Amino acid sequence: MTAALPAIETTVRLLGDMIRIRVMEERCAELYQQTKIRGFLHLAIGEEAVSTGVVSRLQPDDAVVATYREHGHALVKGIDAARIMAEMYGKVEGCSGGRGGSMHLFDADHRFYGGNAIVGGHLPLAVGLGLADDMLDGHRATACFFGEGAMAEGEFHEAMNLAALWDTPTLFVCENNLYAMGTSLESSESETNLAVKAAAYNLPAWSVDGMDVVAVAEATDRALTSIRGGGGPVFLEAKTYRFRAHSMFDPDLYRSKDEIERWKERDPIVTFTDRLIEAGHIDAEGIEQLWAGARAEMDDAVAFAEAGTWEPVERLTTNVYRRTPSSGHPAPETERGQV
Amino acid sequence: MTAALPAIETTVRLLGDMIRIRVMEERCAELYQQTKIRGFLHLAIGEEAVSTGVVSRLQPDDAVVATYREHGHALVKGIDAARIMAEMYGKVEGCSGGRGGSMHLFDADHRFYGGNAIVGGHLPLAVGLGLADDMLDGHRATACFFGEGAMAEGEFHEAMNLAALWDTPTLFVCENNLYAMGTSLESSESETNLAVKAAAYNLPAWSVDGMDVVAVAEATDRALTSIRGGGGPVFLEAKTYRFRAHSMFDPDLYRSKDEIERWKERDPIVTFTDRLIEAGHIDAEGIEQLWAGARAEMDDAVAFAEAGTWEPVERLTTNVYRRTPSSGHPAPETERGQV
Amino acid sequence: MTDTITYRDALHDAHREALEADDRVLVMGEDVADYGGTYAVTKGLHEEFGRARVRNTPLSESGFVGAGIGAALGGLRPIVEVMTVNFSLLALDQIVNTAATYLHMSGGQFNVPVVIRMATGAGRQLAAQHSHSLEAWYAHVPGLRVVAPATVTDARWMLASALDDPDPVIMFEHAALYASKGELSDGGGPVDLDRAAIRRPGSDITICAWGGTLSKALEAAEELGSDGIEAEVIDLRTLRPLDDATIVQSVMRTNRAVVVDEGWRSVGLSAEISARITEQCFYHLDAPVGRVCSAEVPIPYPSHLEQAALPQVPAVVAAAKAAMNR
Amino acid sequence: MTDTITYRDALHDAHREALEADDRVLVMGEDVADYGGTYAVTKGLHEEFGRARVRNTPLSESGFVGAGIGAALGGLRPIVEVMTVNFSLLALDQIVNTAATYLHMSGGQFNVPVVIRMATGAGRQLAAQHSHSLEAWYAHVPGLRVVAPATVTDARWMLASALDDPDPVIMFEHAALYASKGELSDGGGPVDLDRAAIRRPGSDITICAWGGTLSKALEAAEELGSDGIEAEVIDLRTLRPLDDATIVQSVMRTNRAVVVDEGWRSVGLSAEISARITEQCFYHLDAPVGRVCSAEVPIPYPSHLEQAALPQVPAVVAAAKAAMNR
Ligand SMILES: Cc1ncc(C[n+]2csc(CCOP(=O)(O)OP(=O)(O)O)c2C)c(N)n1
Ligand SMILES: Cc1ncc(C[n+]2csc(CCOP(=O)(O)OP(=O)(O)O)c2C)c(N)n1
Ligand SMILES: [Mg+2]
Ligand SMILES: [Mg+2]
Repeated sequence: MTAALPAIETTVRLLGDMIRIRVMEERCAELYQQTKIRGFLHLAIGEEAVSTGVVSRLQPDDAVVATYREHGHALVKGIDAARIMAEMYGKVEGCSGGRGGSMHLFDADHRFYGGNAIVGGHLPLAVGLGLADDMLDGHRATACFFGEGAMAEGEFHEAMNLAALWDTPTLFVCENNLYAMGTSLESSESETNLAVKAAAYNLPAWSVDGMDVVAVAEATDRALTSIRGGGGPVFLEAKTYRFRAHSMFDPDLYRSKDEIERWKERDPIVTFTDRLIEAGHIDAEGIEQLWAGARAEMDDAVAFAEAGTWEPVERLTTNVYRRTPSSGHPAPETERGQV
Repeated sequence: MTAALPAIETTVRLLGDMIRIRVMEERCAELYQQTKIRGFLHLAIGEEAVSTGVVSRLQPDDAVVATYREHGHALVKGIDAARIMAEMYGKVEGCSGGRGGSMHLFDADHRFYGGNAIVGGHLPLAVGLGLADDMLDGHRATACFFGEGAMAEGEFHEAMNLAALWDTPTLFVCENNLYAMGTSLESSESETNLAVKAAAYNLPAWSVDGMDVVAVAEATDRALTSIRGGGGPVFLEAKTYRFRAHSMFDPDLYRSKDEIERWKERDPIVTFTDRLIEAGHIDAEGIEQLWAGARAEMDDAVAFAEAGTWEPVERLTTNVYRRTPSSGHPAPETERGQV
Repeated sequence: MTDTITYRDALHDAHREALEADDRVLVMGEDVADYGGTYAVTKGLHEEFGRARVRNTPLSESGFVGAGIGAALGGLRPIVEVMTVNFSLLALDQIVNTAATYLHMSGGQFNVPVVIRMATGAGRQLAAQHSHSLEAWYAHVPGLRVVAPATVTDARWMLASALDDPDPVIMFEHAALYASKGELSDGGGPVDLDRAAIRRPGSDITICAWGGTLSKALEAAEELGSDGIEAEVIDLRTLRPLDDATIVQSVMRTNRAVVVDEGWRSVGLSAEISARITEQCFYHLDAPVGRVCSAEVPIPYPSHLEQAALPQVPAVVAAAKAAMNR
Repeated sequence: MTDTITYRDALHDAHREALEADDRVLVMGEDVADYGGTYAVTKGLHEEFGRARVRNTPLSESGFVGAGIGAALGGLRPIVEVMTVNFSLLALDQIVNTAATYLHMSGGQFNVPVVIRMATGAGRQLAAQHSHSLEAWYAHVPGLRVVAPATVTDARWMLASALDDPDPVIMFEHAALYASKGELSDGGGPVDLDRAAIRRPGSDITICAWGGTLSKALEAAEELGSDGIEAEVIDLRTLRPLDDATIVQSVMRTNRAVVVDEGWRSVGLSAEISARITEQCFYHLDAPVGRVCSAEVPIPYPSHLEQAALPQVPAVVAAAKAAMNR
């Protein structure tokens, strides 16, 4: 059932990354209460094994395309926690220059293509990135994350078909947390076996326990081997659960406390911690160090974000076009709604 | 292999309807050359067994939603050939008042909901009609036709999922003629077994020989029984072929003459004629009467269309809204682009 | 007698009333049921009317909007909630190519009595993909009727009129309004969907606004008033067809106009209103029609930039004063 | 020296040249390969450049437009052909929510050098679902550059400039133009995508047109000329950002303007041009800016009704004369 443990360096790293995500996201929730972070904030607390398990197996020049619930993916891909935090504050030092916020983390250096907030809208992008890699390079892969709710969207269907037809090097990762906002899997998909659904695009598709970071990592390795071997796209369903509400606006009326508690027993960090201790990969002190390290990292990140600067209002209309038109009259200032 | 023949009345009726469609469409092609019919004209010559086989099994108050290649469906559903022909001319007497043309045949009395020219765009409509029937009535069904090319569209995916989730009384009929304009099935679908693809929506899905009108009719009966019994939507693939180009604009460069000839040997009218003669359901004279009857019907239809009237230009902006706004100034005549 | 109520509750009551009044009415959309409605408009209604009539849909905007259109064709009176205008981009094919064309293409046989509601607008730091104001696009399309309740009274009563309408009605609700409170006039009842409303009479300048910008226009008018400029504020209410008559009659009296539009400036509703006023009041205008719109930029996340991108009261005041030559 | 060529062949040559010049260029869309291109623009190119670079896509507009955007992000220079603007409704989410926002949302990190071409317009009796002119919608969106070649020379040279552009470029080709012939000026080369062009100088009135309406504007100008009215005809070429400078300079000289727009009148490009002219030339205008647009109706199938719905030369002449008080 459970996959055998990989080497200590790997397991500790996986645990450490999950802890970093957890600490960061819990910090985010506090900062939201303090109104330091605004807009939509979607936490993936409970789902850390998926982002960690997949992203940790990617090469630096592999790409990631993710949803609005992407803090963990960004962090594991290598974006500085400080720059992520500054982005959530909306500061210039943020990884998207402050323009994106929580839902739109971007980083060119780490080939992190968002942070996309239209459900399903980023899947075609991932196919295109794969097409480019295929035609220009030939060995890079793209991991594309989405929720199970996204699978009902037409853009999922179109993207899967294109990827399979064109054999793009795309790893489609469905983070099946059983709910799309308040809509349960049963009321969103006529076929609730998502790997079966995906297999109808004629590509390898399988499911994995998304609460088990090693299982996710191994499934990812297997998928990436197939992808890099020219086998075309792979679909991976990771069965997971979000412990918190959908976003900070969600009153969480649609599921029982019981259900949540039952899933919390499978907390990917707690269970993996136990397992590593049992296997002798780490001891209590080592665990405490991971948490303390993560806390320190996030303290620094928050301090960095706090110290960050606000974009001057005069720069409002930058980055609408890379090339500035040589003509065309911008609207007079007074009519542009300046405060 | 081949389905046993039903009773003589039925077989002769089926053959007769296919012949009527064939004669009508060949007449349309001539009229197009004579510039009597304009715009897009999509002929289904070769595919008559599908429209005939399915539509002939519907009840009068069942609905049909079809594509731009829908002349046959309209005819078998009971719309007067004369009103169809007048519509292709663009005359007021046409079944859509002349506003729609070949791609947009409509008829409220026969519950014929188009004639839709956005590939895949009419599938959600069919689901909605089914929902209404379910909630208001409880026994009517909707047959929705589309090509295999439409199955790559997101709207196909969304509609199938909705229908299956909601158990709508919808018969989805894929007219698989192997090409979407010039794009072959292999380059449009990663899974070319379309029933397999459709079954992934967790509904009954099967294929039928679309060149055999009896097979199509029987498959339809089976599907309708399931649908009317509350079994929810059914997907039916009818394997067929169009003998002519996609539309009158298509130079038909993408397939071989050979391939076309091979399919023509399976002409649904020729083969069914032979079979009925062999089975003693009809004799040569009877056959000739069917053709002559169809020719006479279409002669009358053309005469009706020719004698039809043109909508006065003053009525240009009618039927944009059913309710005419009580205020709001229409644009002055001179600026409205009147000739 | 008047009563204070939120815009959200007014809409909620309108929905309940509609569901009670007519069995053919159903509400469908993402998370209209268990979640309680994204903006809590439909909260609890599935318990009262059942899941068939308050129907959750999967994430499939084209599919369920199209299904709503089909259901309308089939005899129901669906209210389709598209969470926000941002996601309605995925449903535009259904709305424009189907709902808006069906009556015409079918020679008058098939009308589409569907109501499609959606939240619109920015102001809550939701960034570029969640902050569109695309009323202009919808108002461009013949066959659609486009309305925008800006007051709680309109939120309470417009829905019934929209459901009564035999044609597809698109209803825009500015997301910032849901929590707003207002007085519900007692004499409520069917709303004339063809008429703009003068929300504040004035003689010096006409300010046109709707939905989310109405309160800004009114605030600007108050400020102008204290400077001795009496602004007339028109709430367009119906964005298609536009009620030219009300606008033109006002401008004929004031000789000046400003439009406040949260949409982007170029090729937006403000342009149409400006053009219509100019066409019909050319010799009466003392100044070009002013336009206060959103900056032409995808809406940025940080509050100070977002607010800078949106039309604000000082800009309305400034535009009005410019038109007054003050 | 000049050469006569069809608009279609000019585009074809531009595509071949682009494919030859840069390995990163690929053409993708429905039936761009075996079928020969819906309008035969890409005919034969798959034989020359292979099916990877001249790539047929399934019917999935959102999917392949999005894939084109992704490919641009990944380092290619895709030319995505969306058969017609009518089907582009299915791809709007990708174009507006992704292509137009990416540079901004990413703080300037990710630009999207994609070119998205589509046929637009009516006139061939294709009825309500196949006859849209939605340039106005695209021109409303910051982050997009929108161009419309109206002449064979622009058809020949605009593509290279569009490919050179680091931002998403939407290119509208009026379907009626493909078969049109014109002279290709020898000195062709990169087109300045920011500039309108004066196609006929004149001093009495300015007529603005683009794409499919340019020839109508020119014809009307000839007719006006024979009545002693010298019309200046401006081909906008770029619909976003608009080249105000050229338009305004012209109107400052002529004091009158008419816009010819095949889009629906309400909330269309004609409104924006009218508003901009009025804003910038208010005290110089002798008449309100005239608008000759399509009737506000889904385009009907029969030729006489379709032609009645579209802007025609006599209406342009009449509008110009009205502006001249004649
Ligand atoms: C096209 C679109 N429709 C609706 C929304 C609103 N929305 C945001 S997240 C979400 C739920 C998505 O669920 P799922 O795909 O399962 O991902 P999860 O949030 O569970 O990670 C919805 C409905 C959206 N952002 N985009
Ligand atoms: C959304 C959309 N994209 C493209 C087109 C252009 N088009 C019309 S028919 C067609 C081929 C459709 O093929 P298929 O679904 O197999 O039906 P068939 O024509 O073979 O009956 C295409 C590409 C369209 N009408 N709508
Ligand atoms: Mg989910
Ligand atoms: Mg086909």
